Amino acid sequence: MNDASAAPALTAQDFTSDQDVRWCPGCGDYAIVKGVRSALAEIGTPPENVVFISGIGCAARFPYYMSTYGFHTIHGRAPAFATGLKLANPELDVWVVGGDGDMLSIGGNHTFHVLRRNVDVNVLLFNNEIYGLTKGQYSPTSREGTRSPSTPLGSVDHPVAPASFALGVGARFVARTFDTAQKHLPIMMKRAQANRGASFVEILQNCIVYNDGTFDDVATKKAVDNQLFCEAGQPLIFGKELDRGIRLNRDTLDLEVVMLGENGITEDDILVHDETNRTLAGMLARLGPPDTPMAFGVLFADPTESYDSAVHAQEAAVKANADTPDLNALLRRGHTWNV
Amino acid sequence: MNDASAAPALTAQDFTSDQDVRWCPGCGDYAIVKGVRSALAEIGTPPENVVFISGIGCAARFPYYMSTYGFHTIHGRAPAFATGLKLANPELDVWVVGGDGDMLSIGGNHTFHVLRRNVDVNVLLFNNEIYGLTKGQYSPTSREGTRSPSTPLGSVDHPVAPASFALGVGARFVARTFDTAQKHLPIMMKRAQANRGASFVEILQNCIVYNDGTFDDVATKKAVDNQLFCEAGQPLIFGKELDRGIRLNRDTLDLEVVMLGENGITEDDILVHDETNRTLAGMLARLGPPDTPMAFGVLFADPTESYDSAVHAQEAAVKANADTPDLNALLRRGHTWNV
Amino acid sequence: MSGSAALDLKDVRREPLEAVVVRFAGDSGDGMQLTGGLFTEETAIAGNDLVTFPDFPAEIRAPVGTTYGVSAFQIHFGSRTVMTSGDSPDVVVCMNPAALKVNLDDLKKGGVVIADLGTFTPKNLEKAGFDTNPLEDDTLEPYRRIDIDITKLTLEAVKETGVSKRDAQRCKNMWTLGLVSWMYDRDIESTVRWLGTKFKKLPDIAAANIAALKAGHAFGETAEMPTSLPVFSINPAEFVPGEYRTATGTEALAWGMTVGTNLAGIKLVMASYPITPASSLLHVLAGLKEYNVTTFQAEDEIAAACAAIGASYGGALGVTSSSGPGVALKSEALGLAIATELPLILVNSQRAGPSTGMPTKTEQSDLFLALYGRNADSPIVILAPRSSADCFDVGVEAVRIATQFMTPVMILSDTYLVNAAEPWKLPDINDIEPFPVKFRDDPEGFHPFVRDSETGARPWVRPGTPGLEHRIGGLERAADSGNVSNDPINHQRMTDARINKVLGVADALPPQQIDEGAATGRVAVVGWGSTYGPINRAVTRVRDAGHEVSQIHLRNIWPLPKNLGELLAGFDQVLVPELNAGQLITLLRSEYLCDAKGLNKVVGQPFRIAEIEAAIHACLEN
Amino acid sequence: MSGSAALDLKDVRREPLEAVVVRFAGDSGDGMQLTGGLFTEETAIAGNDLVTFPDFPAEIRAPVGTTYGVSAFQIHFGSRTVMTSGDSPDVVVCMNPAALKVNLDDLKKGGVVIADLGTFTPKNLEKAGFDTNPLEDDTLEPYRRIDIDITKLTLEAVKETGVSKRDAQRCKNMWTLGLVSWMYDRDIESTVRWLGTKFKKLPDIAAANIAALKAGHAFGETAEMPTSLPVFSINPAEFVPGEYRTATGTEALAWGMTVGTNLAGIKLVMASYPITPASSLLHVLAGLKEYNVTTFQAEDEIAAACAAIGASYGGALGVTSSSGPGVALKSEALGLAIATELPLILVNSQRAGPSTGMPTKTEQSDLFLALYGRNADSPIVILAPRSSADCFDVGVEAVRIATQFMTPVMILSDTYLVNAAEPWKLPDINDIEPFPVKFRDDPEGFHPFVRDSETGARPWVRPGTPGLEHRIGGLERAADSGNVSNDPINHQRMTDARINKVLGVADALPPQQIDEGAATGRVAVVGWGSTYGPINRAVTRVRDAGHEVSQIHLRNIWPLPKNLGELLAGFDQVLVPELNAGQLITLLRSEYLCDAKGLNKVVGQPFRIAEIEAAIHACLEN
Ligand SMILES: Cc1ncc(C[n+]2csc(CCOP(=O)(O)OP(=O)(O)O)c2C)c(N)n1
Ligand SMILES: Cc1ncc(C[n+]2csc(CCOP(=O)(O)OP(=O)(O)O)c2C)c(N)n1
Ligand code: SF4
Ligand code: SF4
Ligand SMILES: [Mg+2]
Ligand SMILES: [Mg+2]
Repeated sequence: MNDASAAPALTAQDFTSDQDVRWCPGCGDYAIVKGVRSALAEIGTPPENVVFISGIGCAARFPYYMSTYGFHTIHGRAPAFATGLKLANPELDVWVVGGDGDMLSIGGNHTFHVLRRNVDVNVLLFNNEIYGLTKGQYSPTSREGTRSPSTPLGSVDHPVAPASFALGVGARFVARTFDTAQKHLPIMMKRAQANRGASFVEILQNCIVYNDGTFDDVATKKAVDNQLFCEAGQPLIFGKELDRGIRLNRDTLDLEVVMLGENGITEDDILVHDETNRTLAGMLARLGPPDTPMAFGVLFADPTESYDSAVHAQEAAVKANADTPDLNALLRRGHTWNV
Repeated sequence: MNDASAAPALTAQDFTSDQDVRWCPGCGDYAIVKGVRSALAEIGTPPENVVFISGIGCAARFPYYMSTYGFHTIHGRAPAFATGLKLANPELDVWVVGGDGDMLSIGGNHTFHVLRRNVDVNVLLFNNEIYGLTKGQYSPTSREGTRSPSTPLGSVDHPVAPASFALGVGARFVARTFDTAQKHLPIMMKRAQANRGASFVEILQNCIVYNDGTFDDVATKKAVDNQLFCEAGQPLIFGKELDRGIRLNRDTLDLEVVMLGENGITEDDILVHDETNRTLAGMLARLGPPDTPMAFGVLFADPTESYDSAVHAQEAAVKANADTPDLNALLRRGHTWNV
Repeated sequence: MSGSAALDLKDVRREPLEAVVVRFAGDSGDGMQLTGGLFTEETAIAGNDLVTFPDFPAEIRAPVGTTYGVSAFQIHFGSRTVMTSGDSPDVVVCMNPAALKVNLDDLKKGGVVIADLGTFTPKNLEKAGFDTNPLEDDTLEPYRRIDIDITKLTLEAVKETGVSKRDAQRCKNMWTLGLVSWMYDRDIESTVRWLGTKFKKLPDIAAANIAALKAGHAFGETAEMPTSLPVFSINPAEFVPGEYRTATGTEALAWGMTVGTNLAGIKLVMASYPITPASSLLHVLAGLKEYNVTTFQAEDEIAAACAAIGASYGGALGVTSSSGPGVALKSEALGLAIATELPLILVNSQRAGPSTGMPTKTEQSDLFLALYGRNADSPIVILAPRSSADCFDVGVEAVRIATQFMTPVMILSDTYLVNAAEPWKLPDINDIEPFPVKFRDDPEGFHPFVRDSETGARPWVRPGTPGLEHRIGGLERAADSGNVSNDPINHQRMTDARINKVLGVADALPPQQIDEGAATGRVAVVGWGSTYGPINRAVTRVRDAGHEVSQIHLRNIWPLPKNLGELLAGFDQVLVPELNAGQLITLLRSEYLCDAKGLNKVVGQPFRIAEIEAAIHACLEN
Repeated sequence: MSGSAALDLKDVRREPLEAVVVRFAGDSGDGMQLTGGLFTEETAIAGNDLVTFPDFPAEIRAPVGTTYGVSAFQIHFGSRTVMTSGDSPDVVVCMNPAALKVNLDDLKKGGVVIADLGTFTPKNLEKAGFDTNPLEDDTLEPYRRIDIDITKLTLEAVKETGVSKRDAQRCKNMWTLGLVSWMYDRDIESTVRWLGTKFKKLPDIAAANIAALKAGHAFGETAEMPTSLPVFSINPAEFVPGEYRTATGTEALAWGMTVGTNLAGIKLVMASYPITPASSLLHVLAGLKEYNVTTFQAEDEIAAACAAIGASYGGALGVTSSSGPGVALKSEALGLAIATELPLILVNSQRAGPSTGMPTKTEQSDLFLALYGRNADSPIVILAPRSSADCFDVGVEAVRIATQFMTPVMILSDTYLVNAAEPWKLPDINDIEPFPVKFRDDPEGFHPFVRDSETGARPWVRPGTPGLEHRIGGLERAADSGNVSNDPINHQRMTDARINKVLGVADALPPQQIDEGAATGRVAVVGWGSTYGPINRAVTRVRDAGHEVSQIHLRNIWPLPKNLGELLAGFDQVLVPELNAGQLITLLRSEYLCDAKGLNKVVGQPFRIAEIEAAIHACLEN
């Protein structure tokens, strides 16, 4: 399907549709669509073999802006449509896009099951910690105390961390990046796409209208001291000066920040990132300000056969063993008699 | 509400309704209902203040057999009904009962959100790894390869571990027990009931008709070598001879089984259970045969204010600051004029 | 003591019958469904026409001996055409007191009760809720009773095979089958063969079952027979020559849709979530992988519907299936299929409601839901099979309509059709004209919402087709490009186009036939779906009595056949029997302003012929 | 240059008008909704009757200058009763070329266009899709045009306040408001006060806005005024004396339900999930905690419905609310409320569909969904408010019916009612008879499904009540104990009881009134919901022209008023205008076999009076 070598090189423009982009000026979604287009150009799957499936929300408008096949479905159910599509045609490169409300509120169950089943799709969750399209109500990822039209005195429920959720339900590929990370985001896209099975990528996204600046402490240039970029096999070091690291506190079973060079701490004390370790991934997913940096990168990747490929393998085995299917024989299975 | 000292002592009989129990002979649900009744008698909340809310399934027939208030609702939605009930009346002692299909397949999202919000209800998930009531199709907890009417050649999707799920979505109380554990199960019920906030208890349950013996290796008398009963502050020791323990492998960040006395291993090497440690809870939730025992007990308990109590506190504060509500004034908020 | 020995005696004193209704009833663990199934097989081989109807308890396996644990299987068979599973049984076999308790009221006065004496213990009587032993008081006075200690006789019969007592007792149903087979002069050879195959790996169990079967048969044949045991002969029915089988509605529908997608040249992707009584469709299709059928058990009904739509978007035919509450859950997704104009089949196996209702009982009460159960003006095609054999044709037809008109189609089956079985003359698939799907692949002048001038269908494009990349969705689409449009006129145009496309399906349909009787007359009895059998029998009887009554039975609920209004106008009165509170009648009244009268029954059970007959007579007296 | 200075000049050459329609249109960021709201306030104070209708773009904040980013606010006001937001505007204020592009077609021929010259730059013209500048070609020939460089004049006016250029430009809308206020002789004092309060913490912003407002006003007043600027005077309308306010339908409905639950003596628990245009009900109720209102934003619509039912089970009144696809999702849960006979209110703010459709546009197409959108026979009560003020009464009424009959009630609102505002004479709550809920607390003879002989309602029991512990659920319930029952006769009895209970609500309703005209005549125009205004105006006009036409407007969709059939029979023809493809008409035809004709419009916008007038005339010509 994907013989990039033979085809002429693709550009981001080849993935850009002719539709006016209708997000608010300054919305983080602009950066994301840019990053995804350029990643797709690099990946090189021909546009006709790429499908974007989305639910409803600002984020979910995404397919309209891609010149691939696209299906803007209903609120929260995109993973289910994507699963059906993969069962019909396993060859397609299927991407699922939605917001935090779409994928974790109404659609939480489908996100859960597409990850658990390990269907070979790439799930991009644009987390702006708010309902954008419906004008600013709080979402399941909004911080406690969020004042919104539906919580005028502040929300009282505890937010869910998308990456922890994904790990809990059994996802085998979990990554995190943010809208303006124009170098990092395409890399995450490529990793997600390369993973056979369900890939879950949380993308922190600024909603300039209803939740401006929520991620200022982790997802801007200035926030570098709060950004831990995790790379497989590399020590978990961060900070503008690369002078901080993550150490495992063996008593509390918790990750803690240490300063390299202080109290005799050297790189040897620093945890090395192991993408295949679910326990480590769980701890990384929970990191965040004020005490710790936020972790970006592939937090977890432990691939195994995808659901759709297993289904098709089972069917292929049956077909290999069966006679040429004869419809008259189908009806005549079991006992028949003649009059 | 719960002044047990003044009331006459309650017995399990006081929690038994007059309805014929309609589970299959030998079903694990019989043991569960017995254990729950005796726990309730010990807890001592008067039956009129106890409500059982269930979805649909064999497990979900539970309320009919309790002489408390009961609401047998629709498939998968019991947590949502329970949330509404707690908002209407926070004084009630509300229990939510359902099977693995009810709570993790169709109802996964509501289980997710009732736990995330930390609504003060006790969620009992009867996990028999099968759809009982609809005659034996595989469920999201069925093991890979399960042959069932809908998967005649064996299922190919990966099961979810209910306790991992609960931890991932942010539950603050997660416990595990099994149907025939007639001592342990009531203790778990009491712990769950005492926790203010959402309590999640997975109860392994044998479906004698459609999935007989799935838990034979962990949930029978003979299985004692595979049972790790976790108690806060106690070392994680198990086995008929109490000669095995759980140690943290600090390199792989994994739990491993060690033999006390072998290779110089003493109790000091054994991990001590800390109910408040989410990382440990995550590792315990994942334990299971063949290489490790299955963990039972309160895996995680880190209480905080419940959703319903926070909602009611917010309302009480408004009411305390407001004048006596006057309906005419309500209509006349803002600008009015006289003609 | 072989089957053929029995045959020698057969002419002696058998009472000839035209048709008979037998019900086997026992505890869930007594194997009544199996017994019924094997008797059906013997009866089919004997050349009778037949209809069967199993009645499962709501509980999986209720405590032994309880009334709610009783499982029953009814078979109606005869030498004439049999259209229903029978109003009330002529014979009830009761394997325990609970079975007697539950089934006695249905038995015809003067009918035969066969009761297993051995189970009428004080404990069992109490469980069944009998104060006194009905075999010892006058309870059975109005009936012909045959008390046999089947338990004891079975244990004796299988003693030699050396199986355990528990296994021996499990053979009671085969002993009973042997007896009933003797009563109706059935050949037990097919059953003997079946048992041999079934228990190939457990030869002693096979031997025990066969021994019991033969003992029951011999019990009738020999002098052990109580003098009151009635025996009958039923001549073979007249069948159109051909190859026959029995099939339930679910089997026939599964095969029909599979044949349909094969004739269309596409894959069938069935996504469903288990629910009684719809689950069996998923089970049957799960076994048809070699026919290009993929099945997917989704996390819920919504996901199932969405996955089916996703599959249709991918160029397969998405099929989804549910009952009652599960169908209600699919409403929103169905709206998207309507909006994006993708093919889809939704099989609704109706059951008694509202809400969870009575999940194992039959009802026809989702016609409103099918027609109107979505936000906004959301037309779909609705088909209703009339019998289990008709399910096959409807299955093929639904595929044809869905793919050629790019529209969702709902099939209204019900608990009765799901479970009922009848002989079916097998079609030759080569006689069916294939209807291959033509996917659009030419980019020249392509617009995803420009319609076929004849069918009104938009083009079907498989993602993966170069040059046709486009976006669709649930926001209103511009009439050509499919791009999001809030243009007022466009919305009117698209609303009209959706409505007219579905109405246009009627142009491609044959006109509505009169199923029985003349094209005009005093009363037209208009029904739909699974009530065909009882209505047909009732109309036939009233016609035989010399009245001008006709039957019009609808398979096409929406769009309605174009000539229907005209047909109805030809009758003085229109009677609409339905297993609901009045749904088709509402549609007919509003469409044709015809003052139809309803005959409505909502008890979870099919119509009895007599009820419909009475209603027709009431009309005639008007 | 104060407001009162303007008043001095007012009599000079003002053209007297009975009523006028003004539309403010501009970019989403231009503050048109605010401008319209403040102008409404001034107009209410001036004593005119009025109806307003905001028209939001589908996008949150589309790129500046695009046509799909245009936001509009229309106000219809006059010295006579005003019933609609106006067929077509007499005046359109266009803050940029896109606003002109989108709105020009609606403007009356000869109407006034006020355009901000300063925004007609080549770039903006291109964004709006103009090839040439419409101010420079003959596009505006048929209209009276007033080109003013509002941008420039605003910048000048606020210069002295020293605000940034960006903030200065944001004052354009106030300048415009000042001008239009002058044109219609409105006092700007209330706006000045509002700006002072609103920007209390930003005094320079307040000063700038006020300066712009006054400058716009003075522009009219002084010699700077272009000679073509028309000015008008509109006398106060006649109002019944009393205290008035303006309210949107959502506000009135929220208050109505809150008053209702307070009169019932119970808590209101509102559980919802955001969706356009329903969300605002959640927002309003979230601010009413001191009135014993709890709100809950659930994870989805299903959970919202279930939580509301759970609250009702707990002894509060559960309310849930949604639109289109979200209402469809609640179908299954609604079935459970019907089965368990618990009170519930479901507010459906209808929008254009099917599927996601056009979320910000109005439509009346969920009547079928309300009536029939559930599995099995599942009756509920359906009410439809006719105006924003009527929403209050319907809110109270819905609480009364739900709690006294133990039934779900669906309220059919729509996008128009949600957003439209009109003056409302405030009732005195003390005039409304309270209807306190009597919870059952006596264990003596208690059975959860034994009904009240008058209402047919079962008892409402609060969990926590000693001695009344019982279990309910969605499986069919025995007619007394509520225990699970598969008994056939019981199912019929319960089905009938559910249907009859809901039908019985009609006994407690006042008979249907003729809203306009005589009780018999040539044409009855039968409508429901938000179309009341345009139908009323159309009927009045045709009556004024001397024809026998009457208006019958339904608030009770189900059960229908008992006298409706009789009323309809009094007319030669029945015309049913609906913003759907024909839904109420289907009900009326099937109920009364009345050959009603539909006037159907599905464009996402309210009826124009003229459309209905034309349809009535067409009937009269028959
Ligand atoms: C069934 C249904 N329920 C509700 C809505 C309304 N709705 C549209 S988008 C949305 C949530 C948007 O939030 P999110 O998914 O976080 O996306 P964002 O707009 O923030 O990108 C909601 C509630 C809908 N369209 N359909
Ligand atoms: C909406 C809906 N979908 C499906 C069903 C059918 N159904 C009833 S119970 C059940 C699953 C039962 O499995 P589980 O929850 O594990 O309970 P168990 O019977 O094993 O105790 C299903 C699919 C239903 N009643 N309602
Ligand atoms: S509302 Fe927020 S998320 Fe939506 S387009 Fe605007 S800025 Fe982006
Ligand atoms: S089917 Fe299984 S879970 Fe259900 S009652 Fe029977 S044994 Fe228990
Ligand atoms: Mg969001
Ligand atoms: Mg289960």
